[in-house]
Amino acid sequence: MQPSLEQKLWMYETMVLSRRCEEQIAKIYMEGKTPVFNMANGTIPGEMHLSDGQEPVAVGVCAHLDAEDIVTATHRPHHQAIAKGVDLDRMMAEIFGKATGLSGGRGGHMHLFDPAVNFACSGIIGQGLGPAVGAALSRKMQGKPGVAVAFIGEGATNQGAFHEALNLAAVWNVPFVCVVEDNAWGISVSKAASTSVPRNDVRAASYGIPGHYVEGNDPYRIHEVAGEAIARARAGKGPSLIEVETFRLAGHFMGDAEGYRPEGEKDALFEIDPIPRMRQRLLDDGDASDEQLSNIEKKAEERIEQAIRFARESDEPRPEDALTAVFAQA
Amino acid sequence: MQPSLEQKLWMYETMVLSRRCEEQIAKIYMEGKTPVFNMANGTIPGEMHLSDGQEPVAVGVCAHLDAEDIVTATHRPHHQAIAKGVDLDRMMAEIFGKATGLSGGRGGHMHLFDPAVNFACSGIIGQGLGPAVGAALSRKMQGKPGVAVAFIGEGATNQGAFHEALNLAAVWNVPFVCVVEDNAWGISVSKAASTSVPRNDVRAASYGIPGHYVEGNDPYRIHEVAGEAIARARAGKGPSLIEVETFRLAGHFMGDAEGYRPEGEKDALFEIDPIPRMRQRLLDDGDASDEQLSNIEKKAEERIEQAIRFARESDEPRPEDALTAVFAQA
Amino acid sequence: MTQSNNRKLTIARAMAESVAQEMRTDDRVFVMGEDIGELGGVYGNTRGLLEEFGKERIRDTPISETAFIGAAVGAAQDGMRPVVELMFVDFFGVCFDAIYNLMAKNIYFSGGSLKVPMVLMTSTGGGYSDGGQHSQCLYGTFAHLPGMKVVAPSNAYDAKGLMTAAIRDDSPVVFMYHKRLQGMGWLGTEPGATVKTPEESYTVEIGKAAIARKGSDVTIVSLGLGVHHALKAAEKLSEEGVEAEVVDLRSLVPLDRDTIRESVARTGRLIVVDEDYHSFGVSGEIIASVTEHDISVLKAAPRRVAFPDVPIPFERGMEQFCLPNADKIIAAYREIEAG
Amino acid sequence: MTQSNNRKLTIARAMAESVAQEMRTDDRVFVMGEDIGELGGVYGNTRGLLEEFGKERIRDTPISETAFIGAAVGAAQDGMRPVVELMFVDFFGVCFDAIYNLMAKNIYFSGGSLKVPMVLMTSTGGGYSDGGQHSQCLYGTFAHLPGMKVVAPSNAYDAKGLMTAAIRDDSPVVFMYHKRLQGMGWLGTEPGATVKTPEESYTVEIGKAAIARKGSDVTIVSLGLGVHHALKAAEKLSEEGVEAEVVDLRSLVPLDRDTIRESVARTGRLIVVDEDYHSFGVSGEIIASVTEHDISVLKAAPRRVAFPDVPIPFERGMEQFCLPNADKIIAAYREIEAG
Ligand SMILES: Cc1ncc(C[n+]2csc(CCOP(=O)(O)OP(=O)(O)O)c2C)c(N)n1
Ligand SMILES: Cc1ncc(C[n+]2csc(CCOP(=O)(O)OP(=O)(O)O)c2C)c(N)n1
Ligand SMILES: [Mg+2]
Ligand SMILES: [Mg+2]
Repeated sequence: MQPSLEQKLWMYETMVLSRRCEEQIAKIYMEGKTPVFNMANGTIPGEMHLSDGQEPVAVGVCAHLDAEDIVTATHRPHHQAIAKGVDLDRMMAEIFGKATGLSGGRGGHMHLFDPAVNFACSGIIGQGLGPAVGAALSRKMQGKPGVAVAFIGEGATNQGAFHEALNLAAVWNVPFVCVVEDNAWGISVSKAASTSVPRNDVRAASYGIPGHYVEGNDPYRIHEVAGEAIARARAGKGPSLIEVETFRLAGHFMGDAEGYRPEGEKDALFEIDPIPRMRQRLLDDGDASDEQLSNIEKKAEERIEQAIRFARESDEPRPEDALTAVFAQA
Repeated sequence: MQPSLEQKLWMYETMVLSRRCEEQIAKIYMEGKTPVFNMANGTIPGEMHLSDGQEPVAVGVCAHLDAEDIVTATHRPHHQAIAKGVDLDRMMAEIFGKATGLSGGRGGHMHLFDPAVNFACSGIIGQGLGPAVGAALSRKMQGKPGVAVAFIGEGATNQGAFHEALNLAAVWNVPFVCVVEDNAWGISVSKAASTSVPRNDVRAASYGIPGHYVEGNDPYRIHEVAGEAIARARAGKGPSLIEVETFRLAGHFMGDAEGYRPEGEKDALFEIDPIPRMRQRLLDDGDASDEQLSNIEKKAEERIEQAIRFARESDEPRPEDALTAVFAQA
Repeated sequence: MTQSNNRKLTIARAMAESVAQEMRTDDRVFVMGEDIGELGGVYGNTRGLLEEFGKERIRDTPISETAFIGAAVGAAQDGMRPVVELMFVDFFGVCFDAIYNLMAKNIYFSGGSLKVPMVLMTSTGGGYSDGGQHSQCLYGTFAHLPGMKVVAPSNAYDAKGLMTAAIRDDSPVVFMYHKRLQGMGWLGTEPGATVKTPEESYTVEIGKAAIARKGSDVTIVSLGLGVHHALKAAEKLSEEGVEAEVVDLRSLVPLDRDTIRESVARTGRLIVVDEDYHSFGVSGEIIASVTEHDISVLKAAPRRVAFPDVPIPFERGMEQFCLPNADKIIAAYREIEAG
Repeated sequence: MTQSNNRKLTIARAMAESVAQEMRTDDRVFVMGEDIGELGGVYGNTRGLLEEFGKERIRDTPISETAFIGAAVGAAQDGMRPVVELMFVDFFGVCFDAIYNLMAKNIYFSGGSLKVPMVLMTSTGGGYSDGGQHSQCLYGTFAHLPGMKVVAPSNAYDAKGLMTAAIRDDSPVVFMYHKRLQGMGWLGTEPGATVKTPEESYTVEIGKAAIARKGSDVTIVSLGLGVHHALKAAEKLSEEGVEAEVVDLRSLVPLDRDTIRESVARTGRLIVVDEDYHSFGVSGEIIASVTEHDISVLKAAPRRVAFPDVPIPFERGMEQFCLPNADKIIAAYREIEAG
């Protein structure tokens, strides 16, 4: 089943929004880091993991989610955060380390939390799986609606937490979906060098749950498969595992020389960038006019600019506030 | 393929040896613990996990192993230790906490190490898997013969270490076999309540390796399946996963009231105790005479008595030696 | 005072009673862990709960500590109030990421926009020959890492009140109970831990030490089982006219440095008793907390009676050689006296 | 002295050189970890090894720390000498069982019949806005648990010599290198860490502190990056005639208490500088080690400059507010002076 027209346009818009976000961050990240690149310096210091290329996964899945649904994301969280509806201004401010950021600068880009839309992420591989299962359990116990989706990378499927969480979710039959973004690399280590099976969908059989593999980084197909799994979870029929073939157009983090990639890999990937492809498809299918899409693109650009403006203009946190918010406020 | 006659007799003898060992330990364990049962007291203090009923797994697998092969065992290690050829006197002395014990009383029954036969065990669920994979890797890198077998319980298959180790062994194609003793219980939690699939052999597919399930706690069938897997590992064809249906005739540990067992379960198990069954089979198949078997049984009893004598007569360690052997001797 | 308030409880029963009372009044409270259902917890602290609350709210788990402790965090963030058990603290190594990088840090990472109201209860301590992977205290390990409160009661009254406070706390609390204080028949127990415990619900404030015994000549600081060693040592010392003050920390995080400093300021002498490993742990922290504050109050060098820096041996004599006890505390006092 | 001995190396290159030299002479030595092959290690300490030794001996691993650290223990017990990398020390929570309950204890559990000759190298430290799961030191966490040696060099000379000693050691050694000392271009580095490093192989004894600077007025004890903060503070104090002695611990386990005590006995004043969390860690242990030994040597209360007990914040100003630096050390000295 194809997404509705509305969903398609939302997906395109969200992919573009995410891409513009990453492009702007990539640019701003370099402010203060030339001529000498030092991760500690600049407007945005620290590690920076961009999601360029992986947008179809985020939008194909999140098209089925509402604010009340739960998402746990990884060290590469921007596309998922945007697709889940995280407050863009406060997210950007957090990435900049501003007082107006989602956590007032305490978290940074790997620790984006927006409870209003039940979004969380973390920097440890596989760490989000347990909490997603727990949130799903919470909904089941409370009799409240809501599905929990844990996004992970293909490299994370070899971490113990993956196995434990899927087993637990299956044993407890909670509304949980694990979505694996298979971008073929875990930093410099290829999937083939780290994973004993070519595709992780086969691992679903270890938990007696449905497993799916989606080829081609195709947003419509992702949308379809995720839709089934999420509907299944909502219907109380338990968890699913979905692996999606995707790719990253960026380095693992900014500053990555990517010497580990085979020659030509990167160029070939840019040829199949999912965003121009989806644009063309919308046109080919008569789903949207060039003008409509240009409008969407312009709006996305403006939205990101606004978020950046918000972030830039916000104050830095008071240094001594580092000592606050360790424990919950009374 | 059936075991050879010699193997059959070794298997029977070893099963009996193991059972006599457990029976004697069970008795001695209660010395000093009546009228008030206090785990801290008596000739053998601490936790005590007995293996009664699970002997077929140990002997069916270890019949294929030599001293140079590696075994890592669990908190319930006696049957495996005996089948692997661990020095029985020093093992018993360790269980008693004597200076002559395998580790001079530092380890106790969950920490039996006999490097002469490459045997180790530990008290944390799943902990032996990584070391077994590493020992297998070591042999492969050194071009030395040897297969590494990790024994675990069915409850351990839901621990992250299980997943990580099997994946790693498969990716590196090392001579490793994981043997799961499925006794249906992890303390008081049933397999059905903890494990999302009825049988763990299906989980082998997650690692692209062969998976086997052996029903009926049948030593011959275990011998056959383990033989194939071990031969495969020796031939450089990589790891396997074997789950064996077995049962424990004892409590989880001594002192366990076993209130969690359904009524009648225990009685039914004693009906199918593998040791009398194997005895009958040897007789029925004309593999041995009653006298031969009685002789074996008598010898086993004497061997255990000797080990117990050795343990009883050995000195206690000097208390201050607790401070030694933290680091390797120069 | 009603008669019920004269009733003595074991720590195990006090913990279970607190959890039951909170579960009755708050639907969000539930319990997860290995063997906490049918079995009632290996150390008895969930006994009776399954019968009253059923399998949904008293959940036996697979042996998957990373998953179920992570799940507790997720449930806590989603509005539940899980009480989750790590059967032995020694097992923390298989799931410490879920504990110290997730449970302990998510409030901070979220800038306070999340609450993580959960209790992680875990058994500690040796002395019954359970070997080096089942006998540790690891107090220092948990107390060192920021973001989690850490309590360790020495008696049933405190156990009940601290548990109730912990369940009601919006921050994660690690509740470390000592096996030798639980009152389990099969393990033997320190009688001093089984004390009068009111039936009605009450809280003991997390972060306040107690003066378990008043004294003027030396301050003995400890927690859990160590408090009872200290009290015994104090009784003996008293026979020779030396009055020891015993400080029961009750909580490591927050650490009640004021009470410790105030006591040492009065006594001028300090002994720290800790069943956890000697170096880089609780004993060093207590001594440093006193000396960095005001070195002039000390009439003699402080002493510690802690577990030496070796894995815990199985054999009884070896283990006892390593464990703190009243005699060692008295010996430490003799050293102080000798200057 | 040959010319080569005037060559300066970064710590990253010194580590890689030591490993390469040991690998050339000992077939049993090999390296495992995430991204240690083609990439040469995120922090450069295995650069060049894949090219020389190939994929068998320089093994990239899956993201399976429990399995591959456990595997290193198994291989070490079987006669190999693995050097295994935990990319960031912050990740220890996913695999600490393999580290502290297995690697650290198997020699003891075996009564010394096993050797566990392995090195666990891991990056530590913050100061570059990598957030609370990628910036910790956790020195105290590792040093608290018995059975593993723990080293943390402050410069390339020591790094090479300690690495060689670690590889040759039959006991497990945790090698904690500080990211801000590695000499990675993209991270900026403390220039003082890049020092003359002989080409030939040599060892630095594990368990011996170094006097990084002689002085008579105050002893500043630190390790890793903290040593450089201490040296800078000492330079400034020197301008006003105060001569600080700087003790570079180099090793936490064994801890060279003699050198610390001897120095404080001479200076009478103590400041401990530690990038790890304040409470229940290194700083408390150093202070306790001095005061329990002989309280009379101290002319003033000891001070510590450590990371406060909060998760590490991302934002630069907040993080710097928390981190030790030379100014804070000088401020601590002022407090000592003020009494
Ligand atoms: C437990 C743990 N181990 C290692 C790392 C370091 N690390 C960060 S990202 C990464 C690769 C992750 O690969 P994958 O899961 O495929 O996600 P991707 O980066 O491709 O999105 C690694 C190894 C970590 N953060 N946590
Ligand atoms: C990581 C860890 N979690 C929990 C335990 C406590 N524990 C000891 S044995 C056991 C049950 C193990 O079940 P199984 O693996 O089936 O082995 P069995 O006891 O049946 O032989 C548990 C939960 C442990 N030792 N280690
Ligand atoms: Mg990837
Ligand atoms: Mg079992």
